[in-house]
Amino acid sequence: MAVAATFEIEYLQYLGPDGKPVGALPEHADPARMVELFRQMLFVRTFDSKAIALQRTGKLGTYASCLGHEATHVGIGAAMRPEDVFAPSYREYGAQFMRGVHPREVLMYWGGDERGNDFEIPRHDFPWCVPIATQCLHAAGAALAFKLRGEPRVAVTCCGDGGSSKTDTYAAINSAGAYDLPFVQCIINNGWAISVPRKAQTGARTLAQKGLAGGLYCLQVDGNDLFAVLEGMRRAMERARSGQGGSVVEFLTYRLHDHTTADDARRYRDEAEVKAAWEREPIARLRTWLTDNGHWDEERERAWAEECGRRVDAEIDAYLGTQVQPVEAMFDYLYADPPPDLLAQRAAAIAREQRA
Amino acid sequence: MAVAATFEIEYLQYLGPDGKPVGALPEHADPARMVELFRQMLFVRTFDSKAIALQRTGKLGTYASCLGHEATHVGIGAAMRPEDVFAPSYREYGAQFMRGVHPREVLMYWGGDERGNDFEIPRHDFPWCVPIATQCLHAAGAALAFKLRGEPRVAVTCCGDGGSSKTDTYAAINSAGAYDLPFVQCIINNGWAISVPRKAQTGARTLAQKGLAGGLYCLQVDGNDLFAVLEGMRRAMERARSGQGGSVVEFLTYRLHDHTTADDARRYRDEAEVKAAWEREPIARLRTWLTDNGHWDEERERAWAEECGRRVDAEIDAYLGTQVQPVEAMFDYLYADPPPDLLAQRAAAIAREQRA
Amino acid sequence: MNVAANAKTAGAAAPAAAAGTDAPITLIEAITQALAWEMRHDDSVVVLGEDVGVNGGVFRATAGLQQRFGPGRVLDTPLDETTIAGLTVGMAAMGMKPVAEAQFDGFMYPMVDHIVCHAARFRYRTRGRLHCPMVLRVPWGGGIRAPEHHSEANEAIFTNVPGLRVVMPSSPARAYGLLLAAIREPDPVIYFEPKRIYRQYKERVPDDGEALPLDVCYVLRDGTDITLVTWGAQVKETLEAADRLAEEGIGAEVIDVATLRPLDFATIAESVARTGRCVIVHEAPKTAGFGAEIAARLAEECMYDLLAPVERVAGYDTHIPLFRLEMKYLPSTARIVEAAKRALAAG
Amino acid sequence: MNVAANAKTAGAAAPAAAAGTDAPITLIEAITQALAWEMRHDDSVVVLGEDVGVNGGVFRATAGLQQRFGPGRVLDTPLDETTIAGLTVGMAAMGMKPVAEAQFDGFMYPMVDHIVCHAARFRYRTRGRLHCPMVLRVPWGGGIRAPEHHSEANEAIFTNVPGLRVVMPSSPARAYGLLLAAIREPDPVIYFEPKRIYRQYKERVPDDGEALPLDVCYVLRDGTDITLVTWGAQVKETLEAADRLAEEGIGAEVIDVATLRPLDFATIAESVARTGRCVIVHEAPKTAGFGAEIAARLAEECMYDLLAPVERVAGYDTHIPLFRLEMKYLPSTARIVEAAKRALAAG
Ligand SMILES: Cc1ncc(C[n+]2csc(CCOP(=O)(O)OP(=O)(O)O)c2C)c(N)n1
Ligand SMILES: Cc1ncc(C[n+]2csc(CCOP(=O)(O)OP(=O)(O)O)c2C)c(N)n1
Ligand SMILES: [Mg+2]
Ligand SMILES: [Mg+2]
Repeated sequence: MAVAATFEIEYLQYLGPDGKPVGALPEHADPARMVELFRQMLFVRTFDSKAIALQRTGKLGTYASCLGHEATHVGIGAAMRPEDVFAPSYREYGAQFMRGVHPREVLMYWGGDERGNDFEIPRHDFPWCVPIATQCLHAAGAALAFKLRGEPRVAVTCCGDGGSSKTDTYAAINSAGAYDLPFVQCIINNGWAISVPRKAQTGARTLAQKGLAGGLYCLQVDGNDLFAVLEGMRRAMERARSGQGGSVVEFLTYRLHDHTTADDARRYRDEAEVKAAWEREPIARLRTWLTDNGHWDEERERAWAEECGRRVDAEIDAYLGTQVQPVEAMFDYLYADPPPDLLAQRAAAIAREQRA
Repeated sequence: MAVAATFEIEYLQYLGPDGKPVGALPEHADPARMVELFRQMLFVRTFDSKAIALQRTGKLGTYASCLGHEATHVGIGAAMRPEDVFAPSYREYGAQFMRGVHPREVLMYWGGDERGNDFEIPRHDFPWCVPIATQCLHAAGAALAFKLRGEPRVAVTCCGDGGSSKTDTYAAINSAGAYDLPFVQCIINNGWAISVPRKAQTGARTLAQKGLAGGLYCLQVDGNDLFAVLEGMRRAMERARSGQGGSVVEFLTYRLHDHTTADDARRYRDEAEVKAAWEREPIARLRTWLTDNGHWDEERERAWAEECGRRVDAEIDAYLGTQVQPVEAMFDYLYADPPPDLLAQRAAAIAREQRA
Repeated sequence: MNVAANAKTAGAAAPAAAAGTDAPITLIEAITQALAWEMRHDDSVVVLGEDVGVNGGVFRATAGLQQRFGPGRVLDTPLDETTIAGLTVGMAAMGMKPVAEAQFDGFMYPMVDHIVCHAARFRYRTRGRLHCPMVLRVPWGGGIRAPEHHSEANEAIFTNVPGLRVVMPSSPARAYGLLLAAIREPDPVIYFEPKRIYRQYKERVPDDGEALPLDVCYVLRDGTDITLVTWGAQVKETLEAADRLAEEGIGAEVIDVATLRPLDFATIAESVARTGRCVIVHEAPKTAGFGAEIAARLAEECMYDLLAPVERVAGYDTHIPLFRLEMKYLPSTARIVEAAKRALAAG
Repeated sequence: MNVAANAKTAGAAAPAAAAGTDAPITLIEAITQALAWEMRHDDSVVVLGEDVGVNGGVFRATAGLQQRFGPGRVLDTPLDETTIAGLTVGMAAMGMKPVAEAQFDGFMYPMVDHIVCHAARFRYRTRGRLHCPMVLRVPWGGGIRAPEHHSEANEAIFTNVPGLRVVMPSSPARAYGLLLAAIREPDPVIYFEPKRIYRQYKERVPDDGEALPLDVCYVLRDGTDITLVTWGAQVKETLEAADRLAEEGIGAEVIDVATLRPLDFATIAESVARTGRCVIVHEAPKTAGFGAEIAARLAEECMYDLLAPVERVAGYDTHIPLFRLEMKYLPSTARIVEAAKRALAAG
């Protein structure tokens, strides 16, 4: 039998669900850094639960929780440099906070205010992207721009297990391979795309193998194990930065919350599955390892939890304190050079406001 | 190192470019059938050269030649049953003739007349499809219909190496895997997509591996070796018919002609490459094998060539003899139940014709 | 994925009509009722889309249908709108009657290619050999405080496309009757659902399988002073405007276009011939919105009837903003009344 | 694929202008000339599309550009229009000025999603933080005896979309000046190229880098009896109609809209105020084509000036047929003359 091609996709896991190493930890694992990132994960979880509470009390619109994704999101953000570009979907707050996005910006966006997308930092990252996986192609385009201009920057993008079915994801992967781009496609497989389970999305055994269709480097990692996330991202980023081309990294995690606050997962999802997933969740896991190794304790956790609460509350206050944009805001950012008819509509809208 | 998944893609070749077997022939190889299909390949080539000549003399519009693809096209058609459905792109005349499409219908289509798509046989096949690879998804939809209705039919579709980059191809592959459909995606890799060479389309080592993104069975075959084409299609069709799901088969062949008669490949393609490709072309190869084994000779070839000429000429005459459709034809097939405004436009157009 | 091997069996095994209660229902319930009726009576009808299965659709339009008709009649799709559109075209060409759902208006753009290039052309291209009896259901329009891309009035993308029918009901009864008609129609239909009024009010909609004609405008209120023409969710504000005008003794005729393509212009023309004044109201941006076509027909065919310039009250020529500002974008009752008064004052 | 590591170097290494001959050129040569000018003067301009590289585009619009500016400035793409659109948006957001090509009008539908959802919204969505300075060039329209999907007049898909500019030149000089303007424009521009008149005639187009304004209609011929408004390839038939009318002593003013969005309605209104009669001519299907917007504006803003009903001479409301019949689909000079005479006879 003649063979045209063979492929092997590696799976990375360092810390088991019980927080015990399953083998040697990656070379680069540095306890101080792990503590810092663990604190970040706790911060994200605090933010998330407060955002959900805000929505429940009518002070926020529909909100997409990131509960359970903290290791994946924070690990992705941690792997990037400021000058790289991030093209998120709509839940990767952990990664965005690492890049400088303010929690109040997240709240403004879900609070129905475009100014949430006007990140103070980083100015060049892509905004949240609602049309699933379209951002993946924008990231590929950004990577192409970096390559053409000879800039040592990497474009990183995320989509979900559902998003891996989207044709845009394939297009991004394929063009990254065709042009050999500094591009990292993260596929965050949290088991569900609203009500559709992972297995209904595709016949592919792994989502990592989507990358084979474009000839990219493919890797599957335990997305609830921060060590694995960091190592997977390190490999992908190094490949990209050193001109070895693009990667697809699949992160196995779980959506512990409803899809968004507008969803009720009990309609389609077994509670037992959710319960089992809590046994694998990333924060307890890392806490166990840190504690077992003397890098963390209850006291520090209590103090940091309080600090997180204070910081998030301050961000919430900032959000709640923003004034609604004036009516002309919907005209002012459409064109650099607005046409006269639009200016006339703008004037009429302002006049109408003043009359009202 | 933990491994998430491994894949191996087989390559099939039975007859070398010199017409000598490279090993054992497939079990099912039947000389009488090979002769019949060889005659079909010769017929297709006769048709093709006469169609090009027609275009050159202004009696046909732009025409897409199938020169060099005869083994792939005829082999695909030979593998199908009448009740299966074929969704071609725009060059697979060999497959279509096997299914009953009349050469005059091909000519009418490229001659600017929609009636070319009104195949007398087979009534249910998809028409030619100009927007690249969109037909692949229609075939997947047809396969889904077959599965839902419990019909033992297979949907077969073709796209080119260029078409394998198209997001629709990925969508077809992915949905075939997700629903486990009786679906065969043929990727006819003829080296070029107009001026863009295969290697510029994707970083993937093979095009067959596009199927891994959907979890399909993947196979690469020598598309200039009729034995390999038949064996590859047999496997894919049997899998589909027996409920084992979809396949992607990549056929390695070569576009010996310009992309279409509107193209001039000398602008972008090395003549040496074309010359080398002629050494691998499918007809001489099969002729050598048939002749070496006493199934074919010059006398039979001469007689059949004459017969092909006669038959194609008759089809050309039929094509040239068709009247242009009346002006109302552009209104009559738009809706089953045309709205009054459209009927008014129709009447006006007829009146205008009568005045002119 | 677990789709039934034989849809016929699955259909036949489904329980009989749960209907017949005759209680008033909302627009979205009328859609569910129409889908269920037609699925019961035509085995070739299949529903597909994202989350339409066990979840019953994010708006609950397909609630209970998979439970009732089985996974071979109600299919969740992979998350890709190109896929949904392309599969739908292929299924329809093979004689099924797929009813596909775009989860939201803002996600239908990847479907444009298959709809315009294929659904709208199969009959034309093959001289009637194949055709494409499909429906695409699209929750449409703004005003529900949803995230970005969940609030778009993008019907103008399709109104210039030959071979399509474009429908938009604005009441429970019309939703039911027009959806039945759309599914039975042998050519492709884009069926926009004004999501803002999905649950606005209830009315009794007999589950009798009676379709409504797909090519007429509905006169919702008679009037002799001015004609207000609208469709979709703006029917609400337009009727309110008519109420306000009535308070001032002005009789406004209100027309719900309902089917945009093909347009029943005769009904509009007949009204304007009587009133001499016309305000067109729509949610989409004004410029080159479908209101332009109606105004153009008036300019061509009713010029001598017009006593005043035609008015269009529409979305501004900018994107509908996120929800903090969206109600300032949508045409308000006050804007319609203003325009009507301008028209009444003119000429 | 072999793209240069550094586009700046590739650009700088390119030979200086090959222009300056001042010989008359065709519309498509003017496009090449504009691309070359802007690539010479702005390193961030990059051309991408199918077959735009060594092949110079199937229409030769990019002929010689890759040879001149290198593969880092002129990129062949994989065969996927979604890819082209999405990459273009991403590159533009990162500060490049990509000029993408859709090989034919009929292949641009998969680009609609990225254009409508992203290109047209980056500025709006991010309050100006990011924007999308891209151009999409689209060989447009029928009449070249091409295969299916190579002959479509689909501009109406974009004319209702806020945030876009939609341009269509109809002469070599306007092609040059408007393409330069489009590339320099900080917001996305859809640049339709009427392929039927790519090589219709030549005129001198100084290669001086002078852009034309992106928001004006051009009065191609003065006249006081009737206003003929058109764009794209139909400018040819419309001017011919004006000639025929002139033979009968009728002075037809001919306006080339040139930029459809934003529309310079003032120029049209001013003309109609003088002539009182207007015929709108376009190749796209009549119903809900962009002509409707112009007629609607006339009905709203010029009613008192109109002496006759507005006329639209357009493609029929069916698909443009394959080439044996296509010339019977396209509006002919005779049909324009007829409509003009109807308008002149009325009122
Ligand atoms: C193009 C498009 N189609 C549909 C939707 C509606 N939608 C929002 S999120 C979602 C599921 C996404 O699932 P997945 O990609 O797995 O990401 P997750 O939400 O699980 O992180 C869907 C269908 C959308 N936003 N965009
Ligand atoms: C969507 C779309 N984009 C572009 C084209 C123009 N086009 C026609 S054939 C072709 C190349 C196709 O190459 P390939 O898929 O390899 O098939 P081949 O012609 O070599 O058989 C292109 C770009 C098209 N027909 N459809
Ligand atoms: Mg998910
Ligand atoms: Mg090819």
